[in-house]
Amino acid sequence: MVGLPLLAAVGFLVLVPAGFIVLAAFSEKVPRPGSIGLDLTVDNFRVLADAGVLEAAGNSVLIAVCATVSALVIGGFLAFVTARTDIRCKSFVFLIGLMPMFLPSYVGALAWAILGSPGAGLINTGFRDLGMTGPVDIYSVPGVVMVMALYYAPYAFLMMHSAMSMMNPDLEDAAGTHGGSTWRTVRSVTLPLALPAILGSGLLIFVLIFENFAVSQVLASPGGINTLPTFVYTLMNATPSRGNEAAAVAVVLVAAVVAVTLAQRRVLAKRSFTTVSGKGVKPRTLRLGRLRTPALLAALLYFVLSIVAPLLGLLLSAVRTSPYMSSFGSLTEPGALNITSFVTAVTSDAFVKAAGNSVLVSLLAALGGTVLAFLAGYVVYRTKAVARGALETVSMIPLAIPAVVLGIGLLWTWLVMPVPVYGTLWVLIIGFVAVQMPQGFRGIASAIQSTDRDLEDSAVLLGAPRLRAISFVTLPLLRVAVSSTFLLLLMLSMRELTVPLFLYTTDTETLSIAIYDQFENGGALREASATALVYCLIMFVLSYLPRRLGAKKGAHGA
Amino acid sequence: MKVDVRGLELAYGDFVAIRNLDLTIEDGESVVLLGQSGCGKSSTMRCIAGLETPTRGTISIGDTTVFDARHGRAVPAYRRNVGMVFQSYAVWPHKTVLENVEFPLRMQGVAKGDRRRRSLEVLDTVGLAHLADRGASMLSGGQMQRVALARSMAMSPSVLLLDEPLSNLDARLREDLRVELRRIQVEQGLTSMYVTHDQQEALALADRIAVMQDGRITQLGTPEEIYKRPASASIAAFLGVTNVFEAKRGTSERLAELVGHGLSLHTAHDIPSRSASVCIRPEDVRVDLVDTAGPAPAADGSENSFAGTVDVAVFQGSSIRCKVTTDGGLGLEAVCAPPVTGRLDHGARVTVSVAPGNVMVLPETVPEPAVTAVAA
Amino acid sequence: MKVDVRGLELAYGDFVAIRNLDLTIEDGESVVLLGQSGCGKSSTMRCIAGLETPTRGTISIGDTTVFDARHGRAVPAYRRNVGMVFQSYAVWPHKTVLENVEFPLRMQGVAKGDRRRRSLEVLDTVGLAHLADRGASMLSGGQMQRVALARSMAMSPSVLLLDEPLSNLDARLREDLRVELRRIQVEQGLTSMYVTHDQQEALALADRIAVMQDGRITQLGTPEEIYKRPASASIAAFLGVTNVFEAKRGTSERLAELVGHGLSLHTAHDIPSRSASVCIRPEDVRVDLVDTAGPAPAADGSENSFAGTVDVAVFQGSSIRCKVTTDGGLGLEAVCAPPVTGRLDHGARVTVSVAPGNVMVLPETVPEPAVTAVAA
Amino acid sequence: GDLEDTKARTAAELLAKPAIDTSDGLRVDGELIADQKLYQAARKDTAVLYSGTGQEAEELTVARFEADTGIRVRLTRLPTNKLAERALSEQGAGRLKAGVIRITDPLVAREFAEAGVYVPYRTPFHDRLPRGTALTSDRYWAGYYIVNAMGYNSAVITDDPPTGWQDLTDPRHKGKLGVVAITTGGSVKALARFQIEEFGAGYLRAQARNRARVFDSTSTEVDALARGEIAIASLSFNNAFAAQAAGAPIKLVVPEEGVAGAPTPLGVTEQGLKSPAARVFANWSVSREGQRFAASQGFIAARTDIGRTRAGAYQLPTADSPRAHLLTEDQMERHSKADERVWRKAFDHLG
Ligand SMILES: Nc1ncnc2c1ncn2[C@@H]1O[C@H](COP(=O)(O)OP(=O)(O)OP(=O)(O)O)[C@@H](O)[C@H]1O
Ligand SMILES: Nc1ncnc2c1ncn2[C@@H]1O[C@H](COP(=O)(O)OP(=O)(O)OP(=O)(O)O)[C@@H](O)[C@H]1O
Ligand SMILES: [Mg+2]
Ligand SMILES: [Mg+2]
Repeated sequence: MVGLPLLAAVGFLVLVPAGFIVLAAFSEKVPRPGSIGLDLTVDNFRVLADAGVLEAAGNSVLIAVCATVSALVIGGFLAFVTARTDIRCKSFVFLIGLMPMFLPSYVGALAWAILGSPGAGLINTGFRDLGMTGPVDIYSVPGVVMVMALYYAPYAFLMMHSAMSMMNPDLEDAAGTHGGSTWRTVRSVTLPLALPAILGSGLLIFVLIFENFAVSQVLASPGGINTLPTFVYTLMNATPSRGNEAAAVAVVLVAAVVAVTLAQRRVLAKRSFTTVSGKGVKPRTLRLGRLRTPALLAALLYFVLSIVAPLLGLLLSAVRTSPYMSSFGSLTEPGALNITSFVTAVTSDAFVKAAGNSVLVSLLAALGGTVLAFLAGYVVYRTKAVARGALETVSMIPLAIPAVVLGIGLLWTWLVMPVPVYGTLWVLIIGFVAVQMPQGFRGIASAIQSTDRDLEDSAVLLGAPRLRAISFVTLPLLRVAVSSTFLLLLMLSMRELTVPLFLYTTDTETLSIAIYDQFENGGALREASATALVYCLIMFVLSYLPRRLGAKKGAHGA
Repeated sequence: MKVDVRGLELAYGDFVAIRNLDLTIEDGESVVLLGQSGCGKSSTMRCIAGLETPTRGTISIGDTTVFDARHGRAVPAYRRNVGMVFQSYAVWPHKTVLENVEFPLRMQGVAKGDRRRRSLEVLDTVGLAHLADRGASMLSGGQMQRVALARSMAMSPSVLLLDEPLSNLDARLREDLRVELRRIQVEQGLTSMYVTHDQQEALALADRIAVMQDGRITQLGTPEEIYKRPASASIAAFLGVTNVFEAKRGTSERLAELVGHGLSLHTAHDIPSRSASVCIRPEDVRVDLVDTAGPAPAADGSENSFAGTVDVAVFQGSSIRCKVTTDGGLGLEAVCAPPVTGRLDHGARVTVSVAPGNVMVLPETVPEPAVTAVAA
Repeated sequence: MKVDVRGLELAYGDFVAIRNLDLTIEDGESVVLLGQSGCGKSSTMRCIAGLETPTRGTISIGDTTVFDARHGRAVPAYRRNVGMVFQSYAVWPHKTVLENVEFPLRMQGVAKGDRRRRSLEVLDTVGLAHLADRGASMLSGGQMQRVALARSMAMSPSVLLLDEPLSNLDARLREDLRVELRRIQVEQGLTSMYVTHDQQEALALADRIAVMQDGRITQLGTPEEIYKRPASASIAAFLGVTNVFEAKRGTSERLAELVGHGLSLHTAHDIPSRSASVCIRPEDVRVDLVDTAGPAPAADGSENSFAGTVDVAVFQGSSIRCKVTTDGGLGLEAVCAPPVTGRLDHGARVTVSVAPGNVMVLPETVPEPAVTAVAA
Repeated sequence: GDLEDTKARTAAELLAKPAIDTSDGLRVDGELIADQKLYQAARKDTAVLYSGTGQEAEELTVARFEADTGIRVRLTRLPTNKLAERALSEQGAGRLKAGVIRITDPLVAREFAEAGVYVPYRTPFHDRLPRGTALTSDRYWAGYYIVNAMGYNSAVITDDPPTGWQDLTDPRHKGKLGVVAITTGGSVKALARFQIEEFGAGYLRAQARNRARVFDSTSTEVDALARGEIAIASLSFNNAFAAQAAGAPIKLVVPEEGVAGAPTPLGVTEQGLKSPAARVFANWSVSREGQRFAASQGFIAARTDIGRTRAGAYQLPTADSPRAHLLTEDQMERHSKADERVWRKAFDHLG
């Protein structure tokens, strides 16, 4: 009943822009509003046979696979220790898992370039100060993989955290009494039960890394490593822009992601992952014993690599009067440091306005996105609506389309729509909701799969209309997942760069654009670093919002 | 309200869990659903409650047709006013005990104070008033089950479905709640359907018993009817009649020849010409120690009486359940009072006897009805 | 292996669920834990299995101390080789039935082919071999329970803990599995601990029964002992002795005066001078219709015999359970065979009689032992 | 706001404030930019500018314009290709907001002209633009040229500083050389054309042999140079100049052989014709003041009659100098495909 209207809504948000792109992929010219021609062709797909594309694709796959696995390991580890064990400083470790979200991957990459470049990287400079040769080269495949993993691990963390915090310990206890050691229990019960979350976040992360341009640009290109995102970027940046070919690449990616989504659906459909049942969910934490301290140390290592070191790098480049530093000793010279860049950064009208826009847009987009994702997740995994398969696929499509390409699709869509949203903040909000549909959907869907439907059905039998039952039983049970999803979408919206680039105007400029512009300027590294730090601070403060919601009283949860 | 189920069919994917099920529960009646594990009891309840969408058939509650596959009609679950105690309890782990029980009253718009009072009353009935403010996931298994029960009782539904609501409770509590349930049911004229594996419970609660086998109802009758005249040998076996033997008509119409034993039993019932089974309730098998001075078995020709040896005897409180193998090789199970002198132990020599009236003659299974033209 | 629990105490937050519990299960013995809902049975099992950390006491299995609060020693659950069937089943929903059962064998490093064979064997025992490849969440309640049981049986543990493993099964299956369990237990000399609310089950499976009340063991003995000589009136009541009356010593040492009834009962037991309870098993109450030609009650002075009226009578298959109020106002419950002629119905006039040997005299509760110096 | 003040101050540091006379229309540095009627109308109006050039450079230009004229500008900055997509789409949907658009690619300008984004417009100073140089249309013109020259990190290379293009192939800088990918934009194409024409394709290969690090964007290259990650590079002059002004230890080199430049087209839209402020901005950008300000930012001014204007310590050649190798629209069309192939082959670069 609710399936079809919802499919229509999501389809409208997602399919119309995607439709433009498919059209572009098969057109000779870019089909813009006002000049939509039907000069169809398949020539655009020839680009896939372009020399070097295969090598680039190979590199991208290698990087994406390694980084996805690493991100899953990091995120899974943090999620497990915070949701299920008695690790020391639990709430701080939770923050550790979350915080890299505040650092957009391109800022993280730049920070790591500052830290780890083979020539002038701070780490190498430090080593040289100590009389050793600088051993670190971030401009390498391992370097790119590390940075990608560091900044995508929070996705895995957030999604798995909600899955793991809802697990019924009886299921694990059963493994314990049947001879499974802690590790084997985790491997054969805990992790498999979190499979929807693992596969879901793995799929997300893989595709996002595969398409990530910023990190490739900053870290891979200087090292002479070609990647597919750079290739798509080149296509889009060619003059005149080769949008049709980029769209063709996007169509191939969409096909791949649809296939992967279907495969994932098949894997998950065979089994059930219900962990919260009406026979009770007794909150119980695992004792780490001797591992308590090592686990904390591991989390701290991640914290240092993803947050502390990069922020210190940025801080140093924000307060250093000269971007060049021959040795750490030179910092003690008079006039080497000052903080004017911060003052410049935060006092400007433009900054204040952009910050305001960003916060407003992000909050609304995260809210809208969470609601939509919940509805879609619910319809797909709890109802027998005919449309549910289609709904899931459609929800995942934005993931497949590189943001640059999707941005154009959204631009076309909202230019031709006879509703006056273009040029306002609304168009950004709508765009963000569409772009982030996959992230929201996966986050919630995996949680829905883990609650026993009897719980909700019993409320219905006790006289509650379905919606009431959802709000009384299902939503509160999914509290952790819903608030994590909200947080995820909030952060993503704060960071979203490519889509607003096509949709913003001076009045609706967002912080991410302001910062990107500063970094893009070249030479404004000081101000850019300062602004980036302030930006991280804002995200940090914002992130308290959903955590307040999530941390409310309750018998179980984070 | 009267519940009427016609031609019900439910499939989980390819697996057909309920096939062509007909069942009527009269207004105010309590029907107990008996059947072996996996035969489709919970599924039937879920259909009546509106939680599953059957593939065929109609369901009506009172005068309303709440489901009709042919006309695509399906009243949503929350408007059926059907209460259900789930086999999986479905207690909400994130709420307190009281919040769980108050919920249906809140849905009915009962004012706060009143709601609390009534909920506490019900909780008191199930013996949990002192845990009202405890989180519902911090309870023992039996306590959770009682919360689930209380929640449905608080709702005052027009039809109450109970899926093994007392399975985790101790005998005494169970008996108390059983009496309480029966009282409420009779007092409020509540139509109810009950799944239990406990025969005592079935007998105590049922106006009628519906025996379910393989997704359909094979016998429906009062407890005494079902107990005294099971419709088939498989039903008899299910009801605890352990002595079931394949038989054919012997030299007389009332002499059953046990297939594979070379033994015959006198019976007071007619034996059909096609194959049948004879069933003897363990309570109807009399066991006497051979060296006892008890009254000898009646020696008239119609009495079945065999010498045998005790294989195993289990003390059951007020009675003893023992397995005896007759010298002719027939294994018989018997439940009898402890002998006044001597002990019924492994190896003891005994005489077993069964009155012909207690030798039941039944078909193997209840024949599948020709599929009625429901789909037509 | 022998299990020895000394001075166990477990607290959930502020709530003390187990207090100073002592229990020894001999090697190869099967102890059934009886006790009312919420008394701490599951908690005790979880402590033995190593799933909860007690606040006090020691637990040893065989020669190994697996838990000692004072020395901070705690062997992790997976190294105790203790099998457990959970009250909540805890069947892994993401695995197939077979995978569930294979798990413990995999943990023991059994080779693949062997593992499969053995698992299928166990599944066959519980009657689920045909569902081996079904996802474990697509089962009925009873089927899940059997998967949980099979999983623990496959493990061949040194100690097996079973928390109401058969509560959702029908009588017949239950009996089969009960026999099977007992066979395995005896054959393998398995030490086991069993929670059940079914008295029949308790009697059939137990070498000894441990009665648990309020977090401690109040009586431990063979089924016959417990049944014949409950240690207190509350235990008797729990065991289904519904006729419990407060009493004091009357005119003779063997005459109990029922407090508040002005009635006296002859008993074959001595009555202590302090307050006590008299308990009469319903099976020991004889009910005779007044107008029946049955043998009149023995008229010797020591027989307790009263005239009364039937309040309610429930048909229970082989017997009838009825409530009789004597003309003196005493309510008595009785379980008796159906009378040969006439019907025991509401309002029927009867004579009830109880032999003095069946009038038990018991203390109200088992006195709490002076706390032994465990913590010292 | 404060930022505007800061920017205006920075602008004033680059080039001293001009003489402004508003007694009869707007006259800056002696040139009449708007008559009284237009000027009065423009003061009540806001110019909407879409720009594809660097944020910093455009913001300074806008601040300077606002300080000169008191007319407000709303700037939307986007990378050229995205800007093109935006403008063409908005135009198609009839919702184009911009009055003036500045981009970095002549071929895009041509597309704009064809699509009717740019409309014919002549500033009062159009006659002063050198005839037949870079761009050929009545709908857009070259505002200035983005220059590619050389630069080095003066903290890393302290002795024997580089002076000419051949230093890029000097083995002493092996692994310390940076170049920007040709796919990045018009000015890099101009550089490639210049290098191939002047030194032959072998020169590109020589750079590659020197293990040149290829950057995907101008800014990351300049950052890398500033941090000493690379020591020497061919780079975007005005980016590096701004970085130097911000304190980076970068020194620029304007080699004897000359520098490469690509035009940045500017044009007015339908909307711009109706917007007095937009017209004044267009006029101003071709005025002596506008052109000198561009030159002071490190661009080559389109006009050649504005006198020598230094960018800080550097003096770029004027547009009519033989040392200014300016890519024309024609050349671009003819050579860019082939050049790109050669370049990519030389640097083994994907694209
Ligand atoms: N997580 C918990 N937090 C607080 N109290 C608890 C928790 N789990 C159980 N209890 C309480 O501890 C007591 C003992 O629980 P336990 O589960 O051992 O009972 P049980 O004897 O197994 O009962 P049942 O027969 O109903 O399963 C109960 O009163 C219960 O309410
Ligand atoms: N989700 C499902 N998918 C497939 N088959 C199912 C599913 N749920 C139940 N079944 C099957 O349907 C049949 C009937 O299930 P149902 O739960 O109604 O049994 P039941 O009579 O309640 O049994 P029990 O007494 O064991 O609870 C069983 O054989 C079961 O295996
Ligand atoms: Mg069931
Ligand atoms: Mg329990």
